[in-house]
Amino acid sequence: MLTLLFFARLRELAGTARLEIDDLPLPLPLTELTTQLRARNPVLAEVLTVGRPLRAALNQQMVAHDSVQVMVHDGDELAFFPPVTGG
Amino acid sequence: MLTLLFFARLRELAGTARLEIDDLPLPLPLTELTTQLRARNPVLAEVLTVGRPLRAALNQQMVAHDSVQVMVHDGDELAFFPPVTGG
Amino acid sequence: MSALQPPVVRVQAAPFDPGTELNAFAQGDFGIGAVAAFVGLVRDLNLDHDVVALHLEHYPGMTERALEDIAAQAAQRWSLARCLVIHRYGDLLPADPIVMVLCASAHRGDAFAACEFVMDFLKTQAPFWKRETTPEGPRWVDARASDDMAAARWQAGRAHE
Amino acid sequence: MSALQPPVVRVQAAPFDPGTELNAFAQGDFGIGAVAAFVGLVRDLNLDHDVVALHLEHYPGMTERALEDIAAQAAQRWSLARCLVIHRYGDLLPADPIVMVLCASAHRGDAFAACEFVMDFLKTQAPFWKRETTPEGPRWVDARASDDMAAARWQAGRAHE
Repeated sequence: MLTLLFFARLRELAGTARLEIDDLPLPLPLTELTTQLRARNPVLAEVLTVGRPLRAALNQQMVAHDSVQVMVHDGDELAFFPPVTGG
Repeated sequence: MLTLLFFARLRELAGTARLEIDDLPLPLPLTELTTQLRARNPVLAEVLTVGRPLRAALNQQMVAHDSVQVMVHDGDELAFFPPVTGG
Repeated sequence: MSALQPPVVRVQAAPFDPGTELNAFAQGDFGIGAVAAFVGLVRDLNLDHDVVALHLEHYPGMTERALEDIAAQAAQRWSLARCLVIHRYGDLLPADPIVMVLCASAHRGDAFAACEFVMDFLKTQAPFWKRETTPEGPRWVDARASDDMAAARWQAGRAHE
Repeated sequence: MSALQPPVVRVQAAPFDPGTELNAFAQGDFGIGAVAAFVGLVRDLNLDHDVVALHLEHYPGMTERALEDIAAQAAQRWSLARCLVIHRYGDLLPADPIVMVLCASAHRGDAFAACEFVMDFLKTQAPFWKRETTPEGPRWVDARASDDMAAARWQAGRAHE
């Protein structure tokens, strides 16, 4: 199972803070996973629109969301959010 | 009249914080004035020893004590002190 | 040189008092000669409109990890006796302190550099998102390119060292 | 952007409370988003020996002028809403605050740079001299070459801008 988290504007667009998905063929490279999520339904297609300023964290560590080297495994927690604006 | 002030270690060496001198042919360039002060007596020769790390302020503004462009006039306040160590 | 205490990170909804934190920070270590501090405050202006309140969303768990990681990097890069990072989340009002970073060292250069380093990476790495309440309604604050540039210059290794 | 208040300089024998100064500093201006602060403390160690007390001699009159001039330069070079410099003279004990510099701005880059600039020039331009009391007797503190270098890099125009 993969846990998806959304924050800030992406949480509002997704209509939820959390999605659990258990029918993906994990492990997958993050780029491939994102592509499959976009194809999954119009809401995720909108949330993960290509060109949107997007940040991702895998198991609470920032990762380059367009990296082919980042692998997502079963049991992982994957978060998508806009560029951060704290401080 | 010229007012000379000494601070910190230089004040201790001079044995005084303040000297008033009224027999110098002012105005003089600071370098020439310092040379004349050295020749004046052994105490000032020691306080203003060549090679000692020395700082000077003319009328409460830092000046390069070895500059030929700094002119000392009658009525000025001239201070000699070691490099500062505040903060 | 003072012994390094592990960096301390506090992420909290409750207000904090910058003056109290500053005064408590260096106590008990007579080898500390320099404390650099930064306090970030809620501004009432952002891009021309009046901000009446601010909501700060965060990513519980990751926030603490990200800040601890940034503080640990600072402690590795500079000679620090102590390092403290406090960051609020939730609802805030104009002039409320949002963030405070404190770095103590024997000498000021290390304290200044570490404090600015922590702030620059916090701005681009710590998962917080500001939503302003304005007379025209709520509005998510956009990230600023200048924050990315501020963080990037530490990698280039030119400034502050 | 907030209106600039003229820099304030206080040279005093009396102790001051850094926390109280920090909390009072930004009050009343809701456009201030960033406060950078520096506190210099008396250390008990300097070049291997124990310092039990410190006497800080200064040049009354010139001290205020030098600090005002440094703060004015900072206010000219960066966008500051407020700037405050407090410096003690006379007798101090280890852990006593000697100096505090506070710079407020809309954005943190200006606040940090101005605060460090003021400290770097204060260290080489403000007429103070430290005499430590140690178990072996009193000792004048020597100036450090690193302070001259810290001030010089602002002229080279490379760091912090």
